[in-house]
Amino acid sequence: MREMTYLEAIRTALWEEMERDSNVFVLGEDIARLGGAFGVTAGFRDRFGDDRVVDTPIAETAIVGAAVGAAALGKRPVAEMQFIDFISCGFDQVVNVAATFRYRSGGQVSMPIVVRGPSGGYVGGSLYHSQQFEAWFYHVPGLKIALPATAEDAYGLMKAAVRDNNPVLFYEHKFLYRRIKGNIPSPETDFIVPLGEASIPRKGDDLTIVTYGAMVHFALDAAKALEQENISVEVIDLRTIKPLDMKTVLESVRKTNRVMVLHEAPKTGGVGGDIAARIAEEAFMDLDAPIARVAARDSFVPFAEPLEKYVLPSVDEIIETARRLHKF
Amino acid sequence: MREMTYLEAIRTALWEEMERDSNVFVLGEDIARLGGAFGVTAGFRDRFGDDRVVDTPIAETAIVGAAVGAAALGKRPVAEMQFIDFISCGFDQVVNVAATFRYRSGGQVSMPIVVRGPSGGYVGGSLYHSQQFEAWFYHVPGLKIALPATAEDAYGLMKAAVRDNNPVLFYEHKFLYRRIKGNIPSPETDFIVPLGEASIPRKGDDLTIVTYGAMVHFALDAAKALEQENISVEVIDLRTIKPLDMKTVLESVRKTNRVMVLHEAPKTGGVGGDIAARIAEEAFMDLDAPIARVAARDSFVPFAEPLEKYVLPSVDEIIETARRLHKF
Amino acid sequence: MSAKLKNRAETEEDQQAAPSYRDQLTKDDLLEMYRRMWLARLFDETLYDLKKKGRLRRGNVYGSRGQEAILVGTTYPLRAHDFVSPIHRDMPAFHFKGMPLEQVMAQVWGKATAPTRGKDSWSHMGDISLGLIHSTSMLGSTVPVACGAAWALKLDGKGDSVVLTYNGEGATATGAFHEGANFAGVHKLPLILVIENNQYAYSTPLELNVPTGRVADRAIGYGMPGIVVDGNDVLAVYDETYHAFERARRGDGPTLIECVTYRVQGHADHDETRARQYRPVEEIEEWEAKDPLPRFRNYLLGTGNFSEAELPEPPPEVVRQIHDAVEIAINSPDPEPATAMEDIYDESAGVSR
Amino acid sequence: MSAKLKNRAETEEDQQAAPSYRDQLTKDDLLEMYRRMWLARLFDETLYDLKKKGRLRRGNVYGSRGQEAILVGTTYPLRAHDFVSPIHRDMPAFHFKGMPLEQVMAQVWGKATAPTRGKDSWSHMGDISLGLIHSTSMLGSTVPVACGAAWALKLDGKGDSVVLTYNGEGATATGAFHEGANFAGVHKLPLILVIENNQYAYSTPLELNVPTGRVADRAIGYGMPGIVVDGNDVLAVYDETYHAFERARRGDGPTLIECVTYRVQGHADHDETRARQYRPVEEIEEWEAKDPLPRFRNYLLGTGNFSEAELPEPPPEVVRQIHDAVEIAINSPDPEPATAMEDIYDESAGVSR
Ligand SMILES: Cc1ncc(C[n+]2csc(CCOP(=O)(O)OP(=O)(O)O)c2C)c(N)n1
Ligand SMILES: Cc1ncc(C[n+]2csc(CCOP(=O)(O)OP(=O)(O)O)c2C)c(N)n1
Ligand SMILES: [Mg+2]
Ligand SMILES: [Mg+2]
Repeated sequence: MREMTYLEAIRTALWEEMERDSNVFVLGEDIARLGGAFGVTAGFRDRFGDDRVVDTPIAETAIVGAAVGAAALGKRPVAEMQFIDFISCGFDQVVNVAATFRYRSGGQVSMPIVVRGPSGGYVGGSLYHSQQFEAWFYHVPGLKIALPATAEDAYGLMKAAVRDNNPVLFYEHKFLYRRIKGNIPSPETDFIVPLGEASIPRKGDDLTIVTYGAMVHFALDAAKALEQENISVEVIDLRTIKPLDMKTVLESVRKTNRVMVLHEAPKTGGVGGDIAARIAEEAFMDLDAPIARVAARDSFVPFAEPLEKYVLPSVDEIIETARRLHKF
Repeated sequence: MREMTYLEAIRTALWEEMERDSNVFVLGEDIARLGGAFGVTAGFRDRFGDDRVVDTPIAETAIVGAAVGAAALGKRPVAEMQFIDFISCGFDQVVNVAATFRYRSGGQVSMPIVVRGPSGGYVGGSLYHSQQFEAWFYHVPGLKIALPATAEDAYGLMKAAVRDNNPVLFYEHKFLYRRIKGNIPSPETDFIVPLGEASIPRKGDDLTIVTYGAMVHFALDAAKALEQENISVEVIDLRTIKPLDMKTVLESVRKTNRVMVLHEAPKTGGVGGDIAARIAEEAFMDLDAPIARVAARDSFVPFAEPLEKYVLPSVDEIIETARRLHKF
Repeated sequence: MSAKLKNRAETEEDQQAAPSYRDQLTKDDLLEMYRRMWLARLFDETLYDLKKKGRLRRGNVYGSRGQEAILVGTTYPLRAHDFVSPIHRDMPAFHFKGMPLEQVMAQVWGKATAPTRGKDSWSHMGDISLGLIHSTSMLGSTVPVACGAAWALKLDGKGDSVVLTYNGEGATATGAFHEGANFAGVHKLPLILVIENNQYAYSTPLELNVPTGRVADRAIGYGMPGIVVDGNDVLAVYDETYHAFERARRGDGPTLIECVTYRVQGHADHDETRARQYRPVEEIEEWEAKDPLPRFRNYLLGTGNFSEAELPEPPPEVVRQIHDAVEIAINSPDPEPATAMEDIYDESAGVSR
Repeated sequence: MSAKLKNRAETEEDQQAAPSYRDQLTKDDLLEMYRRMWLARLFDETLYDLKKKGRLRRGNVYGSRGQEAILVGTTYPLRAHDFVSPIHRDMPAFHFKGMPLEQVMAQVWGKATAPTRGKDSWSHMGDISLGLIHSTSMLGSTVPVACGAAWALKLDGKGDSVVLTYNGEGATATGAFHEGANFAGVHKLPLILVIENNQYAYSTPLELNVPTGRVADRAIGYGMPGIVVDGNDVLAVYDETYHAFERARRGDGPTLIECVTYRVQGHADHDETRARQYRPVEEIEEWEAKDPLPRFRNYLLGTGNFSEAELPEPPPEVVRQIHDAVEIAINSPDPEPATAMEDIYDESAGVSR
């Protein structure tokens, strides 16, 4: 076991995968000479050299596209978006080139790429350094999406993502990078966290909160507070939203009969609507209350602190919604 | 009244808006010399000249961006995507530049642009000429989205879109372009269809189908067939999904107590999940059956006819789902 | 720092020093090239004809008539371990890079036997085992992908392999083209950017996509040689492509080759009428007179090494070849409906743990 | 068809014919430019200092130290009816184009009095009434927007107005930059593309974004003059900008001006330590010696028209101006939380029916 931050866990997972498999390489802006804006690839260039640690021009379309082309020829590239927000500049390559490649190739070609980068708010990053528009990609067949909440999961999911034969979007949460730590299994255990398996960081009986990413911590904080009020909350951390572990969600809902879906992205058109609709379809008779959604308000993430706080979900909002659900 | 096709209705609306307001201009690939791939702007260049009917390079980012810049200085540009699929190449300008502009300007700047183009399947267009990924934009604050189902609405919504002070994505359905006709009011009536008001093309009592775009016709066909079985179906044509006319939807659901949400886009992450979640939130106690969603399978739109048919929603599927809902 | 680059063709010394690779072509080579030019021509004519007769079911035909010298001249230097990414106007190139003609045809008819198994249409196909990299509809988007392929070759130490992409002159206006070309220039990748400058992008004349009217001017900013070649002269195209291959193999990086030609037909089969309205008919006629097929034939006859009989118009075996491929394609099975849901994901385990 | 374009600075006749606009600057002009150079310098120093002291609350400081000659030289020729789109390293340019300094500062502190009312940070602001066009974070994305602004001016017959954008050399690798620059070239728009080539994009050296090491080489493909100018010489920058303005006003279309300079600090305030690791410290020192402020001062003294006393370092009124603006900003109200939901849509009726 090794104690590391969320960021170190990602760095270590990538490092170990590059050690293990010479087909794995990383590319992106400032990832070699600088080691990445946040230092995720610090030291990589010295160890793995310029061919496997590639500083690219400022060109997200070329970065994702180059990852695709290399993957088509058998490589396993990991592309960094300096901030995940900039994926909008490489959008076509993600949704129309990477996601569809295997399909268009009649099954001949695998597309083992990872597109990773810091996402999310709560750090004053403003409109273009706070985004979590994972819902765009949730809608696109052919993609997988991981959003780890803990250092262990960040490590294990990254390893699974690198080894997966499909394009994986890997949303790291910059608020968590240095704020949380975890105990990472030693490399010999070859620990991974499979894509598509939710975890249940807290068991409970009265209501279920289904969430992912940084919101897992908010949910746990809320659950702790609600314990005082004798409301027993089960928290499900989806870990990946695509594939989506509906089995774990439905089992929990069948037990608690009350559910809240929680995410950091704006509510309208967010992944929460789809998950809520699925729960309603598959467990309609098990629901004792309408499914609640807690999410960001339908706005952008603004700069000034009072504004950012107003837009993004808060622990208080989760607690209030849980109370309302519980009373229903 | 003037009888015209869906396509002619769009063309006429644009023409009349350009006659009415010299701030309106159109830009896009092949729209001037050719009059557009489908002829939506045929004849415009001769009437309005090269400054207001602009043939651009193949550059969707520049097309949307130029529309944004012109709108910031008081113009009302209408940008064509030759196929709406190519909006993925101008994605950043739509979601990060156009949608946010007013917000970032502290309310100083309006962003009256329309981004329009042919969308949708059922014509053998394959992966890149059949898309309807409106859900991407549904999730982004600041945008509006219109998807007319009839010639009248295409005309009236286009006029409203051009006159609206916000960025409007205008999804024309290429399957409808020349297949349907309507009676268009004369220009003197100054007829428009306001953005955000659903219509009810068919009244019914037993269940509600909430839909938009080409699927409205599928829903109406299904409703007709279901009439034989004494199932009375109400069809709601949302016309715009952003703004979303929940009032009309909820009124209907409170009457029929059974609802199906139907769209052409893939089910997972589609707009239907969000609408279903909202209905469940706001009319939970009125529902006698789980909300059903009918949508494309979670795949791309394939080329070969048997494949395309398999993926896209069909009237049969709507009928079967309605029967199931009715029996529940 | 910045070596001022000139267009190679304009550099006199260079032109003198450059070996003329065409002189090394054997008679068999030349006959094969002649045959291929006809294959491309007949491919085009056959599909246009069948489309008109309603036998194509779905999809448009993007013709390459008049551009055959580019398709043949750029693919002839290719070896099995090189990679190519054809786009909409390059359908015959799939065959020239090794894809059986009946497979190309099966793709046109959306058959289960096509490389995409009916999933996608027209040129959005490939076969990595043959060195054919799949493109999408989105113009310019193959260039970044080609960069990645070149990078993979580099990682594998396959310094002898080269990646070649096609783009129309119009596609060079896209951001994707720029990002890819610039990436290739920065990293000196073994990439050849063949630009088929056929004067029009759909209805849009050259100057509305390429401000200077010369695509090769873009190469300067990418730090690569920008060659302009007569795109209707198959041996000139061959020569320049060969030079670019040699350059790439030497590790000297990418080359942009602007092949100047003309799209004598409409943008696609549905555009025949309008294509004679949005541009001067005289212009079309002028270029029809420059047809690369008779031109090549006359050249070959002029060398004195070929008899008229050796250069039939068209070569009957090519007619048969096309005919057979169409027959096979038409008689091949359609894909099963449920296969529409296959190959969205690779369900295999990925790499072992 | 294709007029071969040379870099203007390299065309001898042109150089001789070109009037030297700097000679027309009055003593007051020169003093004002000197004052502005100091304003930019002190803006930078003040915010760096306050950030270090923890008084900035949130956001990074992207410094313009060493690049003041570009900011002053490019904005000085501007009139009220011209438009400018500054990006991250150009904060003082907002003020030079008319935005009150306390408003610029209010933006830094995310105050209700800022042009974005606290919605967005740093340079993502503007004021259309002052001719300042808002940018986003996404590098290169202002260029297409600037094209649209230029088009609006054209539609309104405002042929005398010009649009100027800034980009780092790194941003010229983006697809957005290319699509916009090409659009401007195709339509001969009155656009000036100022490229601040400060040798680095964050940690990435020039050659990894610009293959030839010369951004001006890109201009050739866009059919516009590509000028290279010493970016640390305010009067040279002024002159070239003025030429570009004249060209745009004459209807001769866009110009790319590559201002060669150096980012003497880190990419942002948080990058000071690493910025001395990913590049040679000698290189930094070499460029610090080329500081545009003493250089301009020495030039002015050398003309014999200025006394030492007329050129204080820094001018005290500028110190006061910055100080006051900071005070005003810090003491301005924060936005009300609920205003976070305002101005997502324009709720007004739009144009009348
Ligand atoms: C990004 C993108 N935008 C628009 C289109 C629609 N489109 C298809 S072909 C074409 C013209 C292409 O012209 P060019 O690149 O010169 O190639 P050509 O057809 O002349 O061979 C256009 C605009 C597209 N496929 N991709
Ligand atoms: C599209 C995009 N990709 C990445 C970034 C992250 N980023 C911010 S500044 C910067 C470096 C910019 O370099 P340059 O354009 O040379 O300007 P400079 O900072 O040197 O003035 C990068 C990569 C961004 N803002 N936008
Ligand atoms: Mg062309
Ligand atoms: Mg720079």
